[in-house]
Amino acid sequence: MGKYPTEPLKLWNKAKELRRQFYENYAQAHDKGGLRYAGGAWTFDAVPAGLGEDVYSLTSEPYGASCAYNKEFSLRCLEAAEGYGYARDLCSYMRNYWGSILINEYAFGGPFPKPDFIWQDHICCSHAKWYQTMSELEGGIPMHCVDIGVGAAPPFGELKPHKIDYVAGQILDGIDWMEKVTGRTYNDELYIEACWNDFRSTHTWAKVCELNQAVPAALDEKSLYSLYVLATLNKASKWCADFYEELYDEVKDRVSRGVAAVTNEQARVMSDTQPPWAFLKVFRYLEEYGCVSVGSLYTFGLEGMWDYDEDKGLTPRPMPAKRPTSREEATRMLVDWHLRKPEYQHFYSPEYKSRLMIAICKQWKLNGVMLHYNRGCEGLSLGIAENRLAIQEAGFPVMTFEGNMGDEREFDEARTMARVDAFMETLGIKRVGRA
Amino acid sequence: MIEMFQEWYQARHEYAREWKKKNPGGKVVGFFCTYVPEEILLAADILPVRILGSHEPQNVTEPHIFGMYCPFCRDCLAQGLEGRYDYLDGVMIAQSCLHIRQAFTSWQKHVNTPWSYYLPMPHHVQSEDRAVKFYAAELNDFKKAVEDWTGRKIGDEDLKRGIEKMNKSRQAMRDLYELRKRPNPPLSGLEAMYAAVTEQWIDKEEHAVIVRQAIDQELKERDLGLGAKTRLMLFGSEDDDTGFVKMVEDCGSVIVVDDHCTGSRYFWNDVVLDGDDPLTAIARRYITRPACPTKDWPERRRLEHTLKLAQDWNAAGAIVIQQKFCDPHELDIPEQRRNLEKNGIKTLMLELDVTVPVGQFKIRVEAFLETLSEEDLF
Amino acid sequence: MITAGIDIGSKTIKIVALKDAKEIVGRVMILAGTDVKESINKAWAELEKTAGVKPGDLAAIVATGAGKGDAVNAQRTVTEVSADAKGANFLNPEVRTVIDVGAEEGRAIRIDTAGKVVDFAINEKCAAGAGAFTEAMARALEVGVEELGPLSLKSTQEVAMNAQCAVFAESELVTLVHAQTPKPDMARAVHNAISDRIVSMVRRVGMEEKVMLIGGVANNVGFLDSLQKDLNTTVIVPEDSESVSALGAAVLAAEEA
Amino acid sequence: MAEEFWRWTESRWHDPDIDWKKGQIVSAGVDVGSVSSQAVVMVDGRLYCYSNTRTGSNSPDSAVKAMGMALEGTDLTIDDLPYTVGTGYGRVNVPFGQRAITEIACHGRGANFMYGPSIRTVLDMGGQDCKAIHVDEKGKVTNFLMNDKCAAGTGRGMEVFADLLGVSINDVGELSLKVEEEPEPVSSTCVVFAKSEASGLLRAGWPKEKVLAAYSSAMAHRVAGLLERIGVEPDFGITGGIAKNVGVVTRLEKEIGIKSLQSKYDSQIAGAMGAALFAEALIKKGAKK
Repeated sequence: MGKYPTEPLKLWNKAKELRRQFYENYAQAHDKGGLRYAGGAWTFDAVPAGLGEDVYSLTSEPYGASCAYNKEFSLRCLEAAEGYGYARDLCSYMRNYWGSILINEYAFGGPFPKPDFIWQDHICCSHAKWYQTMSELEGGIPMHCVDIGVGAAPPFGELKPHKIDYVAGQILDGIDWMEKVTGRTYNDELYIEACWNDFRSTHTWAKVCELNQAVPAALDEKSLYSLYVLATLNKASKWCADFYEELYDEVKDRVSRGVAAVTNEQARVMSDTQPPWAFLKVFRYLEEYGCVSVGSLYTFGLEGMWDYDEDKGLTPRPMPAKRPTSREEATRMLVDWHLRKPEYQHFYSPEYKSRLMIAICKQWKLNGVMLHYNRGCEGLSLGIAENRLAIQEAGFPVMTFEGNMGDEREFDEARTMARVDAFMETLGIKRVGRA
Repeated sequence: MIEMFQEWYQARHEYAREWKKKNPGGKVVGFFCTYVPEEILLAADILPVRILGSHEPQNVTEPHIFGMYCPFCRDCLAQGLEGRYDYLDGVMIAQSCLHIRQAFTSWQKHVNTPWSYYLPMPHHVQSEDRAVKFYAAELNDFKKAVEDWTGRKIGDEDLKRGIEKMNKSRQAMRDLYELRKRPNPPLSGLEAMYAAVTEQWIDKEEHAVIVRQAIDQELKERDLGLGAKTRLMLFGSEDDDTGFVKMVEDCGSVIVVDDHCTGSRYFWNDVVLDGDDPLTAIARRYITRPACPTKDWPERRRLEHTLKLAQDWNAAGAIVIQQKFCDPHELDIPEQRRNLEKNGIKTLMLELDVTVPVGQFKIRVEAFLETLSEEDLF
Repeated sequence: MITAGIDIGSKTIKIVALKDAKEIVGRVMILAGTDVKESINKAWAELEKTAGVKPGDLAAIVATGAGKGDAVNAQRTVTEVSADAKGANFLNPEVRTVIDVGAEEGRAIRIDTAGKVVDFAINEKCAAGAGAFTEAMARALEVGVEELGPLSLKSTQEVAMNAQCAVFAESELVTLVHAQTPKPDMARAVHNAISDRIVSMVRRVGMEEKVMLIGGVANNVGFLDSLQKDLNTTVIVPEDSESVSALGAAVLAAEEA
Repeated sequence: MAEEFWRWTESRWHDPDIDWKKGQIVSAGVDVGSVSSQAVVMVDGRLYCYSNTRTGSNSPDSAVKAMGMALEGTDLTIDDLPYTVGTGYGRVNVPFGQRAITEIACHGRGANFMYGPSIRTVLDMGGQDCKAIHVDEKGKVTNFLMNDKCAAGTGRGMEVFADLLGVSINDVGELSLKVEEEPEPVSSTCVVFAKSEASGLLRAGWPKEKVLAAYSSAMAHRVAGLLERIGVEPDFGITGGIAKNVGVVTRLEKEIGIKSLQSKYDSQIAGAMGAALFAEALIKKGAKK
């Protein structure tokens, strides 16, 4: 028996089921006369929702991660992409995804289900090119992509009207475009509802993560991965928003009863960027030191909406005061809401990300930070070396380990574990063994 | 006078320091990407200077930029950390790829250049009017920032002056490149590279004057016997590696045209004023210029542009320069190569680092030229 | 009270025996055969023979090195990082930066007055920043590894080498060979290349004087010269620089006991 | 100095039935590579003599040494050679050479002679690089691809392993096939790290043949990747030292699903042979010293 009581998450199986359902719905959409579209985890998925309730998506990043999780399948995908001429150092989600098309195998069985259209957004150099290439590989699929790289949001920058206009304008163009390529008439009611679900999902996810400030932590990052993924799949869906509200209640209850994720918790760290999916055992290994990774800006901020303030630090962003009533209003609210996403700010300066990360170090009571120098994602590894310096300056020890979220060939397990040992020694943490 | 460009290339920092002596109170701004609207800097009588690397091994950037980013951005940052650009009054970037952005943000933090500006250049350039409208508004904010910094108003007349300077310089370079279409090019690819790269940090008028003189006099009847060499195109990532270009030409080729951001992509199109206010006209020029791959979507419009260059300049083959880890070009090159090969233009891909492994590259280039050569050894 | 530290590396096994955490009373270094267990026993026997110290006499044993798990008689194991730090601190308490360049791994470690690790960096999956690199280069130049250092001191001109990969750097070297480049200049280029890799790591942890270089490559005067030029400071090289990790383990053992 | 297992034995050969004085055209080629050097002399397009030697740290000497060794026991001297083509890393400093041509072209031409005009894809696995070459029916190169970044999958890698395991480089191939079942390939692509990975496997009690098998299949897999990038058109043949390594070759053939052509000639002299054949063509066109 460890220091703290622990128990499995009750909603665990439901989360798994929702995920399975999502990938199955996409694959089977056509059988029921529905539509399929492809887009990234960061895209405005509320928008295609206006085409009807039988429109299903395949979000590329979590799909790439699903491929990566299966080493044998992933290797065949990666080599197929390389064989087609694409460099080994490109986004590894993207290479898994392309490879899955090239070998025409869906990670969940059967041939790769071709989408009817592509709805994507663009902030890192690969986002739009990912689908430009995918469209080519599938022999030409209509594509619309929204550029969201308009500069930092408050408190780091000012969201001037022309910035909102630019992004909103592209979305409104996209809606007209969608009607053309699908031949369906667009339903603003469904769109407004989906926007509201998006606000609910991303607002509630932040509240769930906030609960993890408790000692002992109610959730470890490994679990957070399996939960935040639902928002990366379909944050604008009712099922996602509802699930997060259910989840909030269960985690709140765990906290009140002092239920721990890691029964021997004696040290707390956070990671950064996507983990090497084929090697989540790194987090299990931490448990031998009674060390829990309570999350990261990545798990908190990719699908969670926060406000940041020098004194108050990070707080979940409150829900908008009122529902939008028109397509235009909904669009502007959606754009304003998302451009403030914590995971977007570092694209304009590592300084902003460092401030958010240091806030986490303090509020979530961390002993140190483990940065994953992720060769698989140049978007989220952007400025990570400067983050390391800033966090150290703020007085928190930092360890880095190189790896790749989706290409296991670039992860050295033995050497990484040796690094963890050395880091734990520097933190003065003795091995307690897993209880 | 064509050797002037090489002198400028080798003495880039001395030139800027001299310029400041000659222009008391004049400001020099270093910029990181060719999407920076120099017209506005020129309107404020600022000397824009493109920040480039020195192609020397270094050990100062490891703490600041993770090794998976391109050697070019690390080489650029190294110049700042080693104090070689200590004469800069300001430094700025126009949003393009993530790699060079890190050189800029680390420079902001660790190199004490007094003034800096991050200009959000849009990516969705194919949305034309949306992007133009957005960029024009950003340019207006940028203009204000420059005014506040210099304490000097920038009027439409000033902007028009900046536009004219840039357009004249661009026209001169395009005319120089025209000469390379000749069956017997009057200048080598190396000389052309010196001219093209220096345009990015020499006073535009001064540079244009020399280019004009070269065209009208020295190059008029010049014969370097380049007619017999294999004509090559150079395209891909940023490349100002003159040692590399010399090696390629010494192997028995002549580079007649290029498509990269230290070459033709920089001066390919002009700002066209008709009707538009100056800022909108400037915005439109950068939105519609030959795009960096990171902005070339949803359509691949670069394919046609690159192919046309190769055909108009009658290149027998193309050397693809892939800056190591340069994702934008890694996302572009496979299709570019397929398209060129499909049209009968053979390609050789080389991966550039800060310094090039001469031996390993020489053998590839020579073998490539052998496959292009007509000599029958059989 | 006598304690010992044993460092089980991929190439060699070292043991250092320490009296009252003060005085080194025994030091052993043997080549590791393919049978580690056997090699370890040989090392202990060697210690008994040369220093008259039996494992039984020891108050505590701490093991480090890649094969530390094989040291059955050790009370605990520590990583090379902590061992290096302690060992360097024992030899010279003023040392704040430790550089350890072994056959396949290079490390930079910043330590405090007590020899506690403040920050560390280890070279990633590439051998260009490690000793194996010099071995490959020496073979390409047809000189012994031990000659490489002195040779490079005779260099008269700088030659840039883009060493991304140990074996590829070797063919770059071959190119230089065919370009009739003088051997001393090539040797210098090799050492500059590794030095750049190592110094990058040192800058990452932040260099603080004094600096100590340990590990197999520490005996390479050519590398030392390049390193000192790049860091632009004098670098301390202790005698028996290869057994500093074992020494550190012995010190830690004394702190335990 | 301890025995160097990686150091393969130098060799020479000449055809006693040929009298070069009676021949129309005597042509010569020297391939000064990064690790080995070969010299070939042909008489009227027939192989007259050759040598296979180690490259020293001075390439002119290596070229002279190789040709000298090839001519041993013949009454032909270097000065008698009417025209010589140099190839390989040291192609430009062959003291007695008149022309330099890349090893890519020479291996293409040599393979065409060795394996016959049906060959379309040549794989040259040299000391430090690995080339996949497409050739037409005359042996002219139409396309080629070389390994970059990392040297895994080259001859040097295998030498490092022979050294580590204390097995002669000539026997590693055979030995690697003496395993009941194929082990997991070594994961590291870097020769140096593959080496330390291998030491680990040895410590874990793996027999030498199993370790070799693990490395050979990793090597074969990498090379197969290179071949797939350019595409393998049959017929397919291998030149260079590794062609003699049955361990790598059989695994490679299995990976790409194509058998490689066999030849009575020493696969390592393909480059020098191609050079000699080019020399012959040039002589026919009137080329002189």
